[in-house]
Amino acid sequence: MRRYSAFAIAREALRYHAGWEKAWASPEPRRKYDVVIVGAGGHGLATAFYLGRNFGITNVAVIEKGWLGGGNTGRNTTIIRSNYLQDPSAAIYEKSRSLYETMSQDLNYNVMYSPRGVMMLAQTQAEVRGYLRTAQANTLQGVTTRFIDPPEVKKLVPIINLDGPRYPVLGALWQDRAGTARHDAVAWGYARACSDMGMDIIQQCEVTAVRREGGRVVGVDTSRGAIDCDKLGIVVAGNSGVMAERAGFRLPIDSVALQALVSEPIKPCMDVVVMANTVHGYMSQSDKGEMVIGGGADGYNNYTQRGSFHHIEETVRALVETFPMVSRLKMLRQWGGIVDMTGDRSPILSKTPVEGVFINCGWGTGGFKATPGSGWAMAELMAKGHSPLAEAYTLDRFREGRFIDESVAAGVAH
Amino acid sequence: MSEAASALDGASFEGLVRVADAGLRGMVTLRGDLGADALHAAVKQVSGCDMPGQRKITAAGDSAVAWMAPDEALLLCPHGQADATCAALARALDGVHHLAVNVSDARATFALEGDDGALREVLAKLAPADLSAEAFGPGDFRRTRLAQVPGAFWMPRQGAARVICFRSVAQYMFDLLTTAAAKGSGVGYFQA
Amino acid sequence: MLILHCPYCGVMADETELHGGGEAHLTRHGPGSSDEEFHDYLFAKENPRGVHFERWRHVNGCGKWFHAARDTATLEVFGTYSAQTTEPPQAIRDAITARRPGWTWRHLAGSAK
Amino acid sequence: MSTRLATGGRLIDRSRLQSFTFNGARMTGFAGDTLASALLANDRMMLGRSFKYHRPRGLVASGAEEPNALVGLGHGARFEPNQRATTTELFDGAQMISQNHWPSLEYDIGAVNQAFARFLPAGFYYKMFLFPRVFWKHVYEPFVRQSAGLGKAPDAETRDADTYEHFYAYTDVLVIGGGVAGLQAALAAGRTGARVLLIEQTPHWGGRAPVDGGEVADQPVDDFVNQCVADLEAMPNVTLRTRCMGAGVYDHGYVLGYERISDHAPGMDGPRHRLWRIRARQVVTATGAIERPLSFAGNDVPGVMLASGLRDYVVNWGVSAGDRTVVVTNNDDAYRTAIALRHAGLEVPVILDARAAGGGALADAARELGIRVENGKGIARVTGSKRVTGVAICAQAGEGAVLEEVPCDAVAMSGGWSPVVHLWSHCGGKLTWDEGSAMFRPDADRAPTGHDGAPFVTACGAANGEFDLAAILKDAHAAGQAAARATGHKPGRKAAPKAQAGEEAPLEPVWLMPQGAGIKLRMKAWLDYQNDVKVSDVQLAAREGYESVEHTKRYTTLGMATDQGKLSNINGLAILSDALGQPIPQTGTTTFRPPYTPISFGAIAGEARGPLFQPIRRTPIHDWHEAQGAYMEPVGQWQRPYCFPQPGESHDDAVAREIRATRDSLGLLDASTLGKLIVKGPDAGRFMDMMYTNMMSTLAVGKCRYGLMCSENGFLMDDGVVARLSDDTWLCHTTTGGAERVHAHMEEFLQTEWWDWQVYVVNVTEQYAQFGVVGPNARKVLEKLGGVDVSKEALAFMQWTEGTLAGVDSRIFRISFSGELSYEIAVPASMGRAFWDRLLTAGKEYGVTPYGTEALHVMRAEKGFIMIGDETDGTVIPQDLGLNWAISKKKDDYIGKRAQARSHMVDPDRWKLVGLETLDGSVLPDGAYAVGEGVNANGQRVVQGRVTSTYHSPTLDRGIAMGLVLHGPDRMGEVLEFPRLDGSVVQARLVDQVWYDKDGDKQNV
Repeated sequence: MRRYSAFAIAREALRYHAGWEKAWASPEPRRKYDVVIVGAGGHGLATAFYLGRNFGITNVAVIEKGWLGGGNTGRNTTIIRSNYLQDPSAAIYEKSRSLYETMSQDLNYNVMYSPRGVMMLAQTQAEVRGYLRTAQANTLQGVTTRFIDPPEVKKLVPIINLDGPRYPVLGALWQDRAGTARHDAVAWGYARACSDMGMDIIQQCEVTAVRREGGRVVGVDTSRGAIDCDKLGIVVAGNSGVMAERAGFRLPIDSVALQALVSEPIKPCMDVVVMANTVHGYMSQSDKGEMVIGGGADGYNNYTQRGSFHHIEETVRALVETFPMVSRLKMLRQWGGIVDMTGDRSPILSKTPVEGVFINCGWGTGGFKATPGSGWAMAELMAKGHSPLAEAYTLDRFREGRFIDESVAAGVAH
Repeated sequence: MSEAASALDGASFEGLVRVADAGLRGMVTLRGDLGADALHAAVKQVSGCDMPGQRKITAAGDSAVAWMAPDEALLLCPHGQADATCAALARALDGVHHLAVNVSDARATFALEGDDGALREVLAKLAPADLSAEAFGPGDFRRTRLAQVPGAFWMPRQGAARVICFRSVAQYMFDLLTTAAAKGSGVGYFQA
Repeated sequence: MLILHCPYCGVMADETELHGGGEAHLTRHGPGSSDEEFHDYLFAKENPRGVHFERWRHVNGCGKWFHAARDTATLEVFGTYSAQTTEPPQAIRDAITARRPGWTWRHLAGSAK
Repeated sequence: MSTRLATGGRLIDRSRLQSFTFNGARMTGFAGDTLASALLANDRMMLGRSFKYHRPRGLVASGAEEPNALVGLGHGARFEPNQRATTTELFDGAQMISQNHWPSLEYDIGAVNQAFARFLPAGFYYKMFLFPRVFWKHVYEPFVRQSAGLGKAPDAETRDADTYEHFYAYTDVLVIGGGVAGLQAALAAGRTGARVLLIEQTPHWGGRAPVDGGEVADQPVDDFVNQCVADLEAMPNVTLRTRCMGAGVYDHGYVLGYERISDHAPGMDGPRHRLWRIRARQVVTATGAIERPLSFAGNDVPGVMLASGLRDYVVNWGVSAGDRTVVVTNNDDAYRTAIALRHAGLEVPVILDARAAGGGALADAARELGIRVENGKGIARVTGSKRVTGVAICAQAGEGAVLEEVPCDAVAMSGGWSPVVHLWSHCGGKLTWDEGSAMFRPDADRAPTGHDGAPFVTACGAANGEFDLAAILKDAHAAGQAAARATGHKPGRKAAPKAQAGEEAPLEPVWLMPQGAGIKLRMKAWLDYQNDVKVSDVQLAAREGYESVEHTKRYTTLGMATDQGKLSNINGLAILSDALGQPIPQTGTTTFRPPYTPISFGAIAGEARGPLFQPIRRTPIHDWHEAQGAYMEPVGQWQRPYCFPQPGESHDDAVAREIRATRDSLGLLDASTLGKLIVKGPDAGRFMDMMYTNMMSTLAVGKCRYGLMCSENGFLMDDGVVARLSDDTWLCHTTTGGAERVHAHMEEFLQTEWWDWQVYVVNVTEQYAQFGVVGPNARKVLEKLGGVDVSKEALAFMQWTEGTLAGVDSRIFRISFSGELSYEIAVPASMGRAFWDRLLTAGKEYGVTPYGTEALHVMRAEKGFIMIGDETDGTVIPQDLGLNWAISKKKDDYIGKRAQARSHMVDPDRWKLVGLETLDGSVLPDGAYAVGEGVNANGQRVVQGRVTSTYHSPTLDRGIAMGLVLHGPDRMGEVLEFPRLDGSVVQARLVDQVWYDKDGDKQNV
């Protein structure tokens, strides 16, 4: 793999960029792989990458129905944070966040990780107590957060309205090493690195069946022929239930549309990410200058990647109230993605009833920020059969009533 | 009880239409099978009104009965008569499974008066309902949402509407209605 | 932005008058049920890309729960009906069959009647 | 130079001068101008700078597709960045500034990027800025951000001076677009009697047709348009709306209309924008088409414009973009521009027609006017930087060898037309590639479908790929009739009006000019003007494996600018297809997403701002609280007093005073927010037993019982006092804000599970004002008010009674959440304030003290009572809180019982509730955790408990707390360590959580 650098660009510029090679290969599928990963989104590609990087398993195919990174990886609001309350959540999201810190160098692909800081506003007394609790928990979990007062909030976010007539800002939970990254680049960077390790990324190839013998997986049928494998990882957010059905088991998941939108670009006016959970809105400003805004999830099962407009409305009015100047900005584009919602809104990283089949799903609204951590844990789970980071996220926790519920911290939406 | 006060104590506003606190009104929620003869008879006896059909309101004198659901009606009467109405219903429905309760003070009522088209517009700014004359008119009753709160409305006649909502959000509703009726904000959609 | 016919008050209700309540026709399992049964009651929901039976409440309206048969991939609504049923009425199943021959849902199959 | 012509301009009123400023310079225009036409008339061609290279950018188009002419408009509380000059009407006093440059439009530091353009190809930032690591955040990113971003942000403290509103409209047929197609479709539909709403984004009817000319029904198209409008206005079932854009089409016939009511007259009464939420049974999109640019070197130099745009400026606004305009085209339509220019007395030195065979009748007409026409020729490059100075002509078939240089100051280009398919596509409508016209057009067989599964959108006219006037009208007529028919209306036999059809020679696709252009030319051939994406960038993306159209878009940013690729997308994907060696339809398009053009956040928020942002729920005492200067706290949508600080008092002081006054004498609490539900019926008893963990069916009439309610998952969701009113009637109190949730919970089970049970539930929360009369003197006050016997004998603890207290119908509950002698009194809400005043008057002699929620919380904590939301957080079951006494052992079932039998719920290692007593008397920090030994497998500190409530108790004058602790109740007396956020540690002993009056003597007096 030709390394990327400023010098490489300069060299190529002299010959009008005629010499750049493909970022990843597009090979024909082989008959057999040690591991097949279904889904070339961020999580699937990260799983493959860490299988190779951490465990030397490189006879891997990543099979994608559409285009790599074309699902939720390319549809989210790019926020990365790890200020979660529950231990299992904080562990995997913090692992993830720390991997983002060095991802550009690890992948030799600039994913533009921008640790600009994430702030979660406390706008009721209950929320203040909830975030103080989170701050306490984070300290013990090795996650650096702190609770800041309104003047500090205003200093960090000059455009905020601290004294809304409805919900004054009483403080905020602040994680200064949280931030954003360029979502597409994460998928592209992993894909390039996987391809470089000799893995096959097979796009436009749909897995139509999971072949089993004696309760164990032996391969998959695809739109481009049968492929054998010893282990199968299903990492297909938004389509998890359908794939699980093909593998012969069920998931405690509902698929719903989650929406986001951006404004037209303006000059920098907000350097940090702000989440306002009481009023249901969050916003950051991209490097292009767009205000990137997350909306709510629909309350019904939906596979259309189009959500209902009233969620956009609810989000926008929350933001106009919180940041009054956005009233005179304009919505440029809105879109939706399909997310997996589990019974406790936490993910599933688990073995399945089919031996050799592993499932990674249910990230709900928190998938992008988890990408490297999820891949890291999934790779370990698939390679070794267990992973401390994945330990709590088993399928059987719902049967036991052992939930990992993040919503308990004062109405936190992921 | 002369000290009894409605939530907004007679507030009013003139804009595209006149919006006013309609004061205290007696209201009784009646739960029961509205299809049953016993309820028809009891309602008629107590209010003088026929049991309204689906999404309808009937009136007689200063009483009215609104259809809320297949098993719920709202009886309207003078404020001081609500308890007596409850008691009368209890007598009339002795032995029939039902629930009648005074909810007069749980709600606020607003009166909208003025140009019929403008009045429909004010409501159509807030409620996801078809407010055209073909779809809604005197005798109809609609429970729906007005902006962010549940509410209901009906038209006693052309050019007049009543809106009810929960008492705690009376101020919010008044502000909504007066904002929707602000001068200069006419839409002109319902003018024929 | 869905619009669903409320079978109780007879209006085509805007989605903002409604509250979605997840899968319909669940069988409640209480004390005495197995872990498996109880788990399935609360969590093993159908989540098809296609025909789905679901519950809705006309919360900003008559307040009644009703059921809807809807396609989650096209959002087509095959019909709405009373919540006081343990399985979809024949008329609804026929309506689905007319539009989606060969549909299946749990033990129900459109063609195998 | 560009200038106002002496005559012409069908949309302007030359008698009404409008003055405005651009970057501080005073200028004038006419009523009817757009900002763009007025600027052009004042010789302002260059209006901004591009995103990446900061290249000079001038007007390209005359409508919604304009990518370059974005200005900052207005000032102060009405300043708005990124206003598209082509779609905003000029008004007197308009203030405009140009964007994305420093220090000025003419001299821009960022333009240095142009010099490095070769080093900044598509995706360059993915390949660099990698080392050193911290440089991205601190050096590179701030630079990238500052140089990007277009318009300046409104001032941080800006409060929008305008208002906005929403409007719901139901209609049978919605026609979007008021050109001839839309008008004809609306007529055809309207004549059937169907309800029709026709919306048009500009202030004018007729669209392009009056500019392009032609005859309909033997009259000039202008007259036809006027006749249509008059006919439509006469129909009572038709509503016409200009300045209202179809912004988005959503599922089930929901359409957003974006009406700009006063953008052309800022400050007038009423809302600035109105967002229409239209429920249409059928939608007809008559949204026209957009002309495509041609890709040749220097096609971004100010002065290079779309042929149609240039023509619009001349015909509509009497403005010429230049004295000498070279026309370059691959189709006949651009000849209309040449002819219009010539008619306006302007020079057209040459028409370069890339087609070897040239044009048809329009070409002949141009030649007859003496215009030189060159077939098979194109532009090798444009000369000039901030303004076109000339073009170099080459053969289209070659590699760009210059045949001739022609001086000019404007270039009119046309690469063919693309139907505006956005609204068709928003909700799932599919497209088909029309090879002949080289365009994607709606595939009528794959239309968006509605709630009934039937198609609900029809495209017509140019939006459907029809460009001939006669064909447009026929298509629109059919579309209008079909839409009306689909809504149950019967069309008559009237046919579409006849129009004169002109033969046009076929277009030839030209995706690159000349077709063999070398890399140096391709690096100067722009696709996306705003985002600086060139032909070479798309080719690079393809070469690097970004093969999907979505990859290429994201890698190059093609089509991601504020115009969302209206001009660039088709050209870009043609280049991509060519690079991949595949046909265009195989490459496909990116997804069309709403809105069609950007809409204001203000309009989306509508009226919901300030006091109307969200409903505020007020108790009957709310005004009194505010008048007392209460510090209010939102609890759900309710506002409750947190405390009543007196002058000079801190909140903590006030809380302490309120507690002492209550414990010593008499406190008053406005408890009206508590939920109240009546449950009645023959099966109410067994229903209550299912809803609550307690046995409620055995509660005696006249008595009260504290009850717990769980979710089916076993978690504690609500609590409150239940009173049995009569044999078949119970009154359930819920937490503040819990009434709706609990009511819904009950209705859900009654309607969907036990629908054969005879039970009715009614929410009577707001029927009553409810007050806590609390403290040793509580009984004395009630006795003073008189009317009801509230003695210990007549009304024992946990009983209720009713009567006329102080002349007011009252229900009196003898319950206590503070540990004091206490009554809760419910009176009709209309009498709430009057009764409250009576309590204040009667209580004066006892120093009656209203208290707020914080005093309430502290007093309940002193008594060891749990609080939903503090001790519970959605993961806590009653058993965790030592509330087994409130869980009936006799019942087979209640909601949550089965769940509580699951392995994790009966795990002996669940954390249990205890009191926590700091050794030093300090207050434990909110949310603090008790640490255990070592770390877990993920390196996290092991914890063994946490604080759930913690307060300073004024009664005990020390910190008191409750918490959930591993094996807590078995470890009484043990001391645990709770780290503070600052790293220090607080030690606390496990103790019983009842701190005050353990035996309950005070509440039982």
